[in-house]
Amino acid sequence: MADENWKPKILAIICNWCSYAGADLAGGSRIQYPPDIRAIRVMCTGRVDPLFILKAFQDGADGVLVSGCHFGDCHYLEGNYKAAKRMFLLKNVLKNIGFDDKRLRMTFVSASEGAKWAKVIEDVVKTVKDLGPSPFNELAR
Amino acid sequence: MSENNKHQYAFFLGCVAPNRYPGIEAAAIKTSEKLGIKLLPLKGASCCPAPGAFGSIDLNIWYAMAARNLVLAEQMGMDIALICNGCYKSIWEVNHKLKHNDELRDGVNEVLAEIDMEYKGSIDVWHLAELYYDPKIVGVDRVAESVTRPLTGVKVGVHYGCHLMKPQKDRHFGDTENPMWLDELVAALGAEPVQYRNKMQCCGAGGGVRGYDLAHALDITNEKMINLQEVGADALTEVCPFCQLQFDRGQLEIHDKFGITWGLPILHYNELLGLAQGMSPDELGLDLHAVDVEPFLRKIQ
Amino acid sequence: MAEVKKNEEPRIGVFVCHCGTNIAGSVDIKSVVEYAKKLPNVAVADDYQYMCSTPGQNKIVEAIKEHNLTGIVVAACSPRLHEPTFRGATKMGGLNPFRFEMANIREQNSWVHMHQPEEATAKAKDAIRIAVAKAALLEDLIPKSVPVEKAALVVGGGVGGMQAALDLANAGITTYLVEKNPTIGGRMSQLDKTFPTLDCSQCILTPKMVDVYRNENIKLMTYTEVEAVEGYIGNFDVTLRKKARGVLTTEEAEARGYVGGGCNGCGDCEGVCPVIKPNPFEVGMAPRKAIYIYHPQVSPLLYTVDFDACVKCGLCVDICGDKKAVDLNATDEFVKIKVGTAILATGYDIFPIEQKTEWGYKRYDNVITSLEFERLICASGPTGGHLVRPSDGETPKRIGFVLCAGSRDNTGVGKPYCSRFCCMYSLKHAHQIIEKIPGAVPYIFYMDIRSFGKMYEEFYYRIQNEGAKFIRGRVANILEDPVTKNLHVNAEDTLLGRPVDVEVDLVVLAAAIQPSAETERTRRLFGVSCSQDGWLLEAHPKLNPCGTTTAGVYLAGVCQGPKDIPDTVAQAEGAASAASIPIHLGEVELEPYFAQCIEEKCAGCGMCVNLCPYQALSLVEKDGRKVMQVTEAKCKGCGTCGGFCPGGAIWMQHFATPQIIAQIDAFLLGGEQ
Amino acid sequence: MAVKKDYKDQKLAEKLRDRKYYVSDTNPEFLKEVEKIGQTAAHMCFQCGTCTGSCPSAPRSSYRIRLFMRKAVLGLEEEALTDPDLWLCTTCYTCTDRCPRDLAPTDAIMAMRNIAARRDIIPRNFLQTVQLIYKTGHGVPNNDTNRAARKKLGLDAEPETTHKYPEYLPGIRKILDHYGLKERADRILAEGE
Repeated sequence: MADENWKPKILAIICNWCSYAGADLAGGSRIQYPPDIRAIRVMCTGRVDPLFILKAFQDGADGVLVSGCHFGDCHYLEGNYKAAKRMFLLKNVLKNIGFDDKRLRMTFVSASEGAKWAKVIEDVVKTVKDLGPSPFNELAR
Repeated sequence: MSENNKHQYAFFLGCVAPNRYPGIEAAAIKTSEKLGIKLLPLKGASCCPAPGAFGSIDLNIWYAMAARNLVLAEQMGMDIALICNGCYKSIWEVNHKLKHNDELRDGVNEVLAEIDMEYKGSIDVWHLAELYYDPKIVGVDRVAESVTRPLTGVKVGVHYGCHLMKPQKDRHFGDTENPMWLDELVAALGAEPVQYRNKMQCCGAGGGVRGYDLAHALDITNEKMINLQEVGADALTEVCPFCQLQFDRGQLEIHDKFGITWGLPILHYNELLGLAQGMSPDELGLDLHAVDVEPFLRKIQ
Repeated sequence: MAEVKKNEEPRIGVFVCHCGTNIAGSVDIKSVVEYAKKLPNVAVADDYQYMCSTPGQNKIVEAIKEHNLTGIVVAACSPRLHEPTFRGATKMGGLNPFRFEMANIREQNSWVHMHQPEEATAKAKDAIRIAVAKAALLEDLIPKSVPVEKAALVVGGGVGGMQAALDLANAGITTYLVEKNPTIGGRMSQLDKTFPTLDCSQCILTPKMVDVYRNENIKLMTYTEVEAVEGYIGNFDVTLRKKARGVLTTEEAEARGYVGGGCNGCGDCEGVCPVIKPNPFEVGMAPRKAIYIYHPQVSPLLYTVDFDACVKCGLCVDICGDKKAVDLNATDEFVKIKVGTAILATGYDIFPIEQKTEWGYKRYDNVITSLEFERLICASGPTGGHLVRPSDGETPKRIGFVLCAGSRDNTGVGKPYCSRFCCMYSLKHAHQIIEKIPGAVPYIFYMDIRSFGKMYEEFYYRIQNEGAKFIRGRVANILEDPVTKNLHVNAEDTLLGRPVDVEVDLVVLAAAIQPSAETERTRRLFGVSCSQDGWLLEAHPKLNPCGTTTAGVYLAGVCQGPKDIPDTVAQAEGAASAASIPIHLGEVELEPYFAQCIEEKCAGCGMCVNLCPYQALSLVEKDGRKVMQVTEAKCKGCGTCGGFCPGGAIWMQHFATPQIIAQIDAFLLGGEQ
Repeated sequence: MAVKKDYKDQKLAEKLRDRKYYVSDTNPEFLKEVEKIGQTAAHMCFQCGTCTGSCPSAPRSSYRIRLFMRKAVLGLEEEALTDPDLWLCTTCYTCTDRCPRDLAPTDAIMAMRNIAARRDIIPRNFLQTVQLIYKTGHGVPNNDTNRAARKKLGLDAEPETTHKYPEYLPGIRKILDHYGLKERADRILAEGE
């Protein structure tokens, strides 16, 4: 079990149209959630190259969240389907090299789901905290 | 029937059925047998315990006492079938809550440990009436097929009772404003299920009110009697011996307290089913009823 | 061709906004600024109360000159709010506006970690470090201007859509008004009177319908649906499905050589048609034929064949004779149009209130909805304006109105929101029965009377004065007397603190409303988001209530959320104004987030070509080998190609791989210098 | 705090008692406790009255479930717990099925009864049931008339419960004793004699 005071480093890559707007809405609604996430905005989760995630893990990230629009709601029609497919494959690769694939999450949060965004973050932070520091952490230093 | 032993359940009796209306118990075993359901004794079961009394005093005691009954069935490795809505509330609801709330379950198991028991959450709980309605178990058609003496020519009001179906969100019976499934089961016996005003109103007895303020409880019962008389019901059927007690003995009490005589026969659905399957009134212990069932029996063509 | 252009020596200016106490309340601004000063490539760091104010922006302009900056970072609110503002300031300072990066330390920091100042401050520092890393690698980008088609599309021909189309048309813009029903008019044409003025709804609507029909700039397309949408602001290619109507207009008839033919609305066909169906315009309370018009004021006055009901007996064809207006072999046609902007005005439906079983709609004869009441009280309705009980045709004297029927309801069966016009139309209904039926008593069961509009509270006063009985309590259930079919409305009069059983002859349920059935499909075609309850999502609830996140698509009326007629018309005018701006400008700038091919890295595998949802990529021969080429006008900048390219040969402008990797590295490995 | 009037005449003092609601006289913990035991967000009640309108007890008594919800929100613990109407709920759950705020007023009432019971406010009939179960395992135990009837129906005189297998009774008693319930029931009933 991880130590209580340990602060995980979690990267979120989120799409401009749904999840980023949803996260903004959570803010507008003042919904409080854990402060352990750092977000990078892209226009679409379709932009997310699996290499970004591998790079993050290599750099010592304890968790990575990729969040986009719900299926059928993608601003660019189908970028989120492609992202989901890539994340699924990447999770398989991570699992096969003995890396806990729970450290990588893909979620779908719409622009109107501020409360859901907060729940997602709570969930991701809890999952990562339960897993403890990433095995790559030392390597990255 | 080769399928006869296909569905076996631990039979939870409760209090009112075995100790006041044993005909319901006898009828439940015999009628279910004909529908391919075998009811096995659940030895050492107690009061469910009464959800109104125990739930009002301390819900934790209610959970623990109900859990003890559940564990007895778990030890048999069998789902529970029962015949009383009050029992359904205790046994089904506590089972449901303990299955979905770890904190509650841990608390209960702490107490049960004192008597070397552990609740595991390995079984389900059913009301016999829902098993009859479920086409995967029995189904309305098979109930109709089992009828040897159709109850034609009589109008029967249906009382669903509260604790079986409400709160709707937690249960799985669907609409609680105008349900028809029990009416269908009554129609399957050849009787005419009659629609009366405020069908879903409570019998008045629940929540400890019968014991706390009998006149108040009876006034609610009396309202149901008025609504049933309005549409000319020949009898009322229910699936809860406690409701039955309130309607049946309650009519005597209404007579005593309010000076009104109704004389409306009250029959548990299993008693009605027994009649339709050819059981005699004596085999069903109908003579134990406070209100004479004879006029109803005479009316059946 | 783009290359990995590194600034010789990046010099970044960082500006931290207090936003009053919105940010400064949880984030230690001073320590953040001190931290920013020590970050690599940062030439200057400063803070200000309100960075978006003129003095705040001036700080950026001046710092660019003073410190010879190459990039700007503002740590403030969401880029979705103020990115354009600060890009403007960056440009004013003499830099390319795309050399700007924003760190969101309000919506995604101070507001969500209000009671954790230490964590919020640490997070703000990280956000700035990440932004600076990207800013150091930003490059000059030139937005692409595209011409805007001088035409607009309005989807939905209710009062909102009609108003929007009229405004656009009157501004000189060719406007396609598409309506799925055979006539325009929408819900408003079903209403009898309008509150609080008690104008006859049809009387004020019909002239507008005629205006729409006659306006030369409006291409009215009824019985038509949007089939497909491609393109982007300025250049939407829209495919419309003209549903098989079975009846020809005079123009269509002429095109077939039947000069002087086509439907003139005489109605002879209807007279001979043997098929009878319920008329949805009358909420099923009146019949119509398989060849029909909804009501006499339809626009266009043109019959329609309901091919689901038609038995093709041909009687209508015979009686139509030489006009040859009826074509029973008609099929759907597809029409392609090109528009610069589009307005969605898809309206609402009534929530299926029979799902609230305690009120007995569809179980008790004498429980009706408000829309049914509108038709029954309307002089042109199925009863000629005589309100009757469905069970026996008698005139009801005691009428119960159930407000919030399915609105403000969190049970999951019903709608959590206020449907916003039920209070007012129920007051109007109460007035109408008092006026029409001598001795009639309306009982209004309400939770709150929401009479917030202009002259609305006064209207409430008036109806109360006229004798309507108000009972503050939500209706628990309704029971039917099996003999008289009268209804017993059970509620608690919460002001009296007693349960009441009010026996009435008729109950009117002010049922909740929900987005119309077509809304979901339509919004997906246009890439517009919806809020949780299905209403279409505006770009900003306060500052951009007509726009959407899809550039060039706007919203009018109830499709965006419950509204009454004045609000619908007002929003329609707003949407029309917004939709006309790009058209009048003649061109719009697209954000230059295009994909670019780094040709020396491209292996010509063509994987990206299939990935692109917009067919913006293709393979071309260059110097004897195949390389990918981007058609910038088609590229929308999603980056799906860049996320996959195995050779890293795609440069997504403004979201380039080195820029994103720099952000990741800055977060996880970076720190003060 | 309500104004204390030390009028010599007790009757007048009661008649003219300060009836204002003072926040300082209330117990904010009451709401939290009701919500915890009842597992329902009572503070979300918007007083529409659907519950009272649905209640079979309301038309024949002064019992107003809506007012109990209000008292929970306002922390009027004393008023709620000492009101004899608290025990008129038949727990039919109709209010719970219809509540537009998706609350469970019935469970709020049950929670208040639980809190009242902690202060030994429990109607006698509830406690008599406890005694019977402690003794026999049944709230409604068997009797001789019924035994005879059972035999006539071909059933055993005692049902397959604790009646036939009294060896299960110690377990039941242990559970009840764990909570000291029997003892309390005996004591409260004796005090009421």
